Amino acid sequence: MTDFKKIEENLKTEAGRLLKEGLVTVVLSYGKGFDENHPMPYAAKTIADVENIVFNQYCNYNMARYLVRYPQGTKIAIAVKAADSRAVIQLIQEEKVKRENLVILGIPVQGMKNPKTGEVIDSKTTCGLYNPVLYDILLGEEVHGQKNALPYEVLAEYEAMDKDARWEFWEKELNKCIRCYACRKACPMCYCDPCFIDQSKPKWADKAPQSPGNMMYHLTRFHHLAGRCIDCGECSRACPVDIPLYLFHKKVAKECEEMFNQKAGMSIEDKPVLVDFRVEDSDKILE
Amino acid sequence: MLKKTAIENISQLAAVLMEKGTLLAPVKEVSCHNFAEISDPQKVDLKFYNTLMSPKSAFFPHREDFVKYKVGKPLSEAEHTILNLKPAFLFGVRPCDVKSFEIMDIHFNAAGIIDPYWRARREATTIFGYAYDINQPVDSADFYNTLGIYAADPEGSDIFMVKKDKELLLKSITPKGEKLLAELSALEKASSGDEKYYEDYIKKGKDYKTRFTCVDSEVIAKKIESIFDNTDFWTKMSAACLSCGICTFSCPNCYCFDICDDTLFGKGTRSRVWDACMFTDFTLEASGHNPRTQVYQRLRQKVSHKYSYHVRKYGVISCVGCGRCTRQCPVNIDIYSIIEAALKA
Amino acid sequence: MSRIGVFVCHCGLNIAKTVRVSELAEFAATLPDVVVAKDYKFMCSTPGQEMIQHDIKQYNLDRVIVTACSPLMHEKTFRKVIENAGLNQYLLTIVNIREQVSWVTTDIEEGTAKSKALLNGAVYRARLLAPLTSRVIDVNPDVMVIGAGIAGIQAALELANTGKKVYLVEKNSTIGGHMAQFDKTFPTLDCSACILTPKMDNVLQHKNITMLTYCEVSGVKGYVGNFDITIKQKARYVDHSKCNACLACTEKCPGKGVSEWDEALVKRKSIYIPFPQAVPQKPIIDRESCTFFKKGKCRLCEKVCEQKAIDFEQQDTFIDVKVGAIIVATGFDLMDTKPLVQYGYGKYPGVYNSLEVERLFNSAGPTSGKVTMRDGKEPQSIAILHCIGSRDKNHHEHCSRVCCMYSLKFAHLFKEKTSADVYQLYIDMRAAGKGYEEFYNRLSEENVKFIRGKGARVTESTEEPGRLIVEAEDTITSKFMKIPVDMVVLSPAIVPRAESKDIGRLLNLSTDKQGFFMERHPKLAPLSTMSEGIFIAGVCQGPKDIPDTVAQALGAAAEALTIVVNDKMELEATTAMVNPASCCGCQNCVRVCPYGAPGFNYEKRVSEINEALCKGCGLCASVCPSSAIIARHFTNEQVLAEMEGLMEF
Amino acid sequence: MSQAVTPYLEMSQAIMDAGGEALKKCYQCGTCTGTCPWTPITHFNIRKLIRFGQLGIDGIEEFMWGCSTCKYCVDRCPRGVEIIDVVTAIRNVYSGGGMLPQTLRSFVGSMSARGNPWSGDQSKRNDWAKDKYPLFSSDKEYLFWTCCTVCYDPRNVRLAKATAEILNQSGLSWGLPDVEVNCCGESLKKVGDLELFERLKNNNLQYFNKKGITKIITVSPHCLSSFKKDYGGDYQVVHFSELIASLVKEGKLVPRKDFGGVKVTYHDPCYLGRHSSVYDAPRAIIASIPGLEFIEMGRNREQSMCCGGGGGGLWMEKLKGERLSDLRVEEALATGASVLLTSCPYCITMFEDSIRTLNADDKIKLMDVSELLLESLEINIDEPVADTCNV
Amino acid sequence: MSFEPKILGIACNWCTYTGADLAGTTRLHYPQNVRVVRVMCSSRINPSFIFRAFQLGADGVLIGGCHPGDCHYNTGNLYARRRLATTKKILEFAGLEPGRLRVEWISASEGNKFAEVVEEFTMQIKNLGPQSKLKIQQ
Repeated sequence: MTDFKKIEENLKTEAGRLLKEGLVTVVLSYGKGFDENHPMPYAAKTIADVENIVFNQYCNYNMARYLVRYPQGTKIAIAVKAADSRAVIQLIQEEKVKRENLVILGIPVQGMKNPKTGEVIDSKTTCGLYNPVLYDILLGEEVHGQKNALPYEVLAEYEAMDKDARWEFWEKELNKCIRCYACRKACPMCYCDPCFIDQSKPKWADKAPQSPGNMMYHLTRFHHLAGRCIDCGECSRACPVDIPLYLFHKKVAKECEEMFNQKAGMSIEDKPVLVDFRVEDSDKILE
Repeated sequence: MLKKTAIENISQLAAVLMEKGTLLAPVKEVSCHNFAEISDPQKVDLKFYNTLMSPKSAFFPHREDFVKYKVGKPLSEAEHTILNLKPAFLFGVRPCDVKSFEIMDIHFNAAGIIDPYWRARREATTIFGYAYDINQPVDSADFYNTLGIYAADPEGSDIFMVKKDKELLLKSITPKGEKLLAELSALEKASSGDEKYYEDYIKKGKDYKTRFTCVDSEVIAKKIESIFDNTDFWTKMSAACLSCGICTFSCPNCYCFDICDDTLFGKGTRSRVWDACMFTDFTLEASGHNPRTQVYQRLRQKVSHKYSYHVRKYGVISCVGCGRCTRQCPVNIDIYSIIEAALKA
Repeated sequence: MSRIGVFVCHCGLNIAKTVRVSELAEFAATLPDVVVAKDYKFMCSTPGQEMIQHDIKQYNLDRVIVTACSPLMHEKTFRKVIENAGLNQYLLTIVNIREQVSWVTTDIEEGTAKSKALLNGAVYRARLLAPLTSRVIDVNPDVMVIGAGIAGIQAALELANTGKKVYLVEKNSTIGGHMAQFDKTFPTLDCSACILTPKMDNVLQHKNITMLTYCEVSGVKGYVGNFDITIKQKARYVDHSKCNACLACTEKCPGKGVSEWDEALVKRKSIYIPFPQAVPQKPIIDRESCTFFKKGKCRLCEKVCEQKAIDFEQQDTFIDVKVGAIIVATGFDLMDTKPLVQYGYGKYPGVYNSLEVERLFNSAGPTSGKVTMRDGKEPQSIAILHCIGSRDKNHHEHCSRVCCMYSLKFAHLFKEKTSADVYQLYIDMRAAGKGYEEFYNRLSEENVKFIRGKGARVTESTEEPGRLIVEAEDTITSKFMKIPVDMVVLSPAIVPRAESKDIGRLLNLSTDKQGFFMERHPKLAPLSTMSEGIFIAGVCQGPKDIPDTVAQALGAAAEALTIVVNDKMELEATTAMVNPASCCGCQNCVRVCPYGAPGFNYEKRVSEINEALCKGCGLCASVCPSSAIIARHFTNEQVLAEMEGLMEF
Repeated sequence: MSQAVTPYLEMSQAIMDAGGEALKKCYQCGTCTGTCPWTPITHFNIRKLIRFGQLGIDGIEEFMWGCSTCKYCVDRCPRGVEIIDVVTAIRNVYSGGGMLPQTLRSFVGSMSARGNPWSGDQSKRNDWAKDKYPLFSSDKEYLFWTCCTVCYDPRNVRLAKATAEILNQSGLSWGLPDVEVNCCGESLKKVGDLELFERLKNNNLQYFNKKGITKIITVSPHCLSSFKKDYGGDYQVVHFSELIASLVKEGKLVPRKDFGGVKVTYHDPCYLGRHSSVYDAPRAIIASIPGLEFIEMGRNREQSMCCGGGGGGLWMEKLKGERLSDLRVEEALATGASVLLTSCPYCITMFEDSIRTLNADDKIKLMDVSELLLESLEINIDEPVADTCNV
Repeated sequence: MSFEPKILGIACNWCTYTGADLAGTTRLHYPQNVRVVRVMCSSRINPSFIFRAFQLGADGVLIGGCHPGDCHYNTGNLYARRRLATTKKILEFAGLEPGRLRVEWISASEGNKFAEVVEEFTMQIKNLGPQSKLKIQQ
């Protein structure tokens, strides 16, 4: 099992060193919240800030979300768990950040928990990897020999549903949406500002939380994240009304992997699948 | 007047209220409670700490239609929406939330700026306040004590309810409540023991402590005003903020809205829809200029509005310490901590 | 609020037979913003056109909807009509109720109902249309041709003859390209030099051609009609304006370099012209082998030069030119066969590649046209191995197309010049050109041995040193053969010039898997590229023989001419643009555009579209997640509105 | 009798279904036949095998056993045909119904009954070790996978001991597999018994999973290739020589004994070389040993010749004059080397045979690279070793 | 009254729209349920157009583009193929009948194919019945 205290220490040591040596100007990691069960995303900018860094099983935040907030060229150190590292890779692919401006602090971890339910969420809402895909410094022992959590296993139940039942399920879930947009705001890949749904020309949908607008917002967002979602589960965790958005994102990710033979955020050499094509793509994917 | 009913018979009370009008009460959703219009009395569920969304939507719905019109047709043909309301019962509102209605009245129901929709709803509604269960632990996010509100404050309710073991005691507070309570024959008469229990409960409510820091509204208003330009402070406070709209949407005191026109197949509707000062496009001007593009500016606006500008303009803090924004925040931003930090800044 | 006029055409009975046109006009009149709706027998007739123009004025219309035949038929006609009445042509909407309604149904109810829906969609869309203006740009009349092989020479001459000024850029010190290395050309066996050198001379003499040899394109800016090119003139160390080509320098030069022209079979001087017929006939100094550059003294050439043309201080210089169109004809290289160790190229002196053999046959070549090998002997038996590195997953998948034929040519020349036995080891014999099959037939009669099987390995005989053994299976008899020969000729894969990658990058040309330049359309636009105003010709587009190369060169010249023949050029009006306030900087548009129209402004962190490059397909608008791209005339609002109108009834 | 044949496309389809999909890509250029080491000495014609397979022509069974899966043709094939897969599939489709050659029957039988090709008692798999070396447990880093051939074949047992002893010296943390494992099944797969192969594979994988194996060292290049390409488990696998070469480079193992100028040559096993692209590691070990004069044979590295032991060849009888190992030993002799080195137990077996039948025992000695290294490390494997490979 | 579906067609200008015209020129008769929007290239189709079409009450959406390799803009339809395939998977997982969205490559010379596809697709949508899931209830 992951030694959270050890990682926290390493995180502090490395953050302190990087800031002290002037290698980075900000360290994106996790900090104290109003109590222990409520840590916060944290941006340490001075050596004094390092003291506030924490790491525990509730540090679900995908810090890659904050990368685009800093001006281009800012030297940033970022703490990443497995899925988070994929987000960083995806952002590098999309040229939102440059590899050379990042010091990636990898956190291999097992046993992250949902703070609301206390449930372990390694595979259910996140991508099922334990070790970061890309890092410069590893802050703990890589997790090996553990049964790989299968990220798409949770889908079976929904795939097996009759389409009408599935529609009913999603209609009910998506109609809960209050359009607070926490999902897109928590998502490291949703960096559009403005989001299409905020546009008035064209106005894609109503602003009120009603079925048509909710559907347009979510279905389009699923498409915008197709082949880009790195399955960190942050959208679902952020959702105040507990819409299982992760299920839909997982499904789309799975389909994209099957159709285009590429998994999001695994290599900085890749190109996002929906702004790419292969002549030999099969027409079968349209059936 | 004090009456009572067994909590397990609450659906009977609900059924009676439904006969009299519209009943809004907490119902259980997948992982939370929310106020909803009741169609099945069995659904009323009082086993909640507090609702996810505040009860403000009872008077200020997320979307309020004003005008219906046809594209290409003269304005004179447009129809204004007129509310024809039945009596309504807002059942099971926590004291801090009850307090919020009073603050919201400033904006919608005060002389000079009366919103007919708010007023109509407010007048048609009888409020059943409901004391927090003082035998259960307080949620760590709550801080209504800081705003001078207590767990069992009957003030503002028409009828105030406290829980006594497996029973619910209902006490009329206003004449409107008194009249209604008298009509509710399904309820039992309370005993003198119940009376005492009720009185004690209200008293003990004062000792049921949430987080507390001494906030004088004038002091805090001034303080926040003075640190307006302390960008470092606000940047630090907002470093984690995602600028989503959860805090404002769930807040009982946020009242910002947008006016929207939606058309489909030539039929248009003009409506008022909740907006949130945390959204980037909240302050987007028609010219394309946006005075608040940064997260820190928006978070500063939210806090300043509640704790400073509102005090300056209306003499009262626009916050009741219900803890919703903190509880719901996906990154655990805590307005209480910000106020504490601001006082020290 | 707009003012829309709707004009419903009967098209005689073509439409009126299955659509109740008057009912349609009445229906139109009820739709929002429609101020006049009429039907008429033939809207495209002069009275019909005049009616529209009249009504535009009378009703002060600002949108016109013509409900008639397909827009592909009369959109241009009606655009002109409304333009002449003072309306912007893009404020016209055509509703296609003939090809897509009246002609495809027999039921007047259905036809009328569908027409109403289509018309309703048009009204919704028309209300949101915006006037558009095409931008007109000046066109530079000159053309640049990159590469002066047969393709480049032919294209340059053709353009120059029409009076256009041409810059012909060549990286070598002479023009002529590979064709100048050949002796004979298949299948007619006419002398390569005899047909090429006159053309080379024409280039030199032509007043409209500026020949830029020993030059490379180093920078390209601009777009169709207005390219700004920077050309690097590499230092020759000989001032060509002074040199009178007496070649006394070459005679005296002690330096020895490898002759690129003779495929390294022999040495040449360090100050040299590549071959006697080179154009220009002026030498250059090869810095690598020059004694002065290597050791710091010598300068013999300088001493003997009466013209004082030698200039050891010469530096690379840069020339800027402006042209309206570009033809790329950068040709090919042979693949390097050394890594294919099984064939022993570079290891056994008896193994040659095809260009080396071309030089052996050439009377101006290292052996003066005699077939003698590196050891000076005449081969008694020769094996020609086809498909070396071509049609091969491990190297190049494409067929190099000319190897079968030049291998046959070699066999013929070997037979003519030696008494050797000649074996052809082939997989498939491809002789599909004019006169090619006949040539193949002729070679069979010349007693060349054809072995159907790919050469597997070349080894040295253990018994007879210097003798080579070719191992292969004759797949017809299933026999494994060991063929003792003196000489092995490899026919290696033809690949794009190594430098073509850089050219491609400079000009924004895409390449196929093998690195050959991609044409805009494989059938219908084989010489155009995705970059407007840039054309390709010859082997840089794919392996081909001389006739095809020349044909392409002529085609590319004609294509270039269609641009530079006009002094003005109208750009597409229905282009896309970026609303910078909405751009999220994801660069999706930059990634997908086949024309390179969107570019990323790194300073502002937003995309910008160069409208001169945009073709208006709208792909960028659909991949833009924040709806920041406006595809003019097909904007999101316009399409959504039309859809809404179509679905209302 | 009519010479006409009819294409039998169902058979062709069956081959493709059995994994020989690549068959259809072949354009019959003959590069494979021209490259195949067997072509000059036998009637085996790999191109024809593919051709017969493409059309499902009868008679294919007659020459399907000729291939030793040396992969030379695959590397050269211009169409990228995975020829070994085709051969395997053809064998799989046709070897049912008594088509299996007699010599291979006992091989397959032993695999099926005892889980190893040498009819060895499964419980005695680790007997050679005499409890001197630990079994794998979760605290160990590496599983040291001993090939069945080094466990049971008396000549190759020496290899097991040499490698184990070197590992002991290396300071690595390693252990042997339990006796419940079975043969990796590589040769069995190539012989075409895909069903039995799956069984063996799953049994081994189960063991790996149960033990939480993450790193494996193999003695035999055949096991290496099988674990890498056919198993697809979540572990790293290296050949003994790769690991040892890096330890030698890091100075953790220092060869001491000087051989005083003895001439050696090295034969690249197909499964280490072409199949796994390991060419430099064994040469690096050889280069580290003092006092050796290393001579390359003409055909080396990517172009090395096959010993004939792969693809089930080890268990098949070949006539004199049709043995690749004889040719290879002659090639080694021609270099003037007195030691022929290799790094595969199959090659060892094949060459020992050839050296004996060519009566070359006095001219050349056959050694595994590990044996020579062990000698140079000046370590004695105490007991005398049986010098026979008869089982 | 039998169910007459409303089908939204989106056709690229160069191939499918021209092919549809050809169907008319050759007087091929087919059902009148498809109403076509003309765009320049199938790649112009934003997935949200399709979601919107269903919200507007389309019972089916038929998209036509050039055959892969024949795109007037060279590669537009290859991008479209990926994007539309993904759109379809999304609709399917949401619970909409996948048969309601169809993408066909129809060249300018395939008037008969256009007619056949419309005929077939209209039948298919009739069998599926009215689309009420995404349709906005007024």
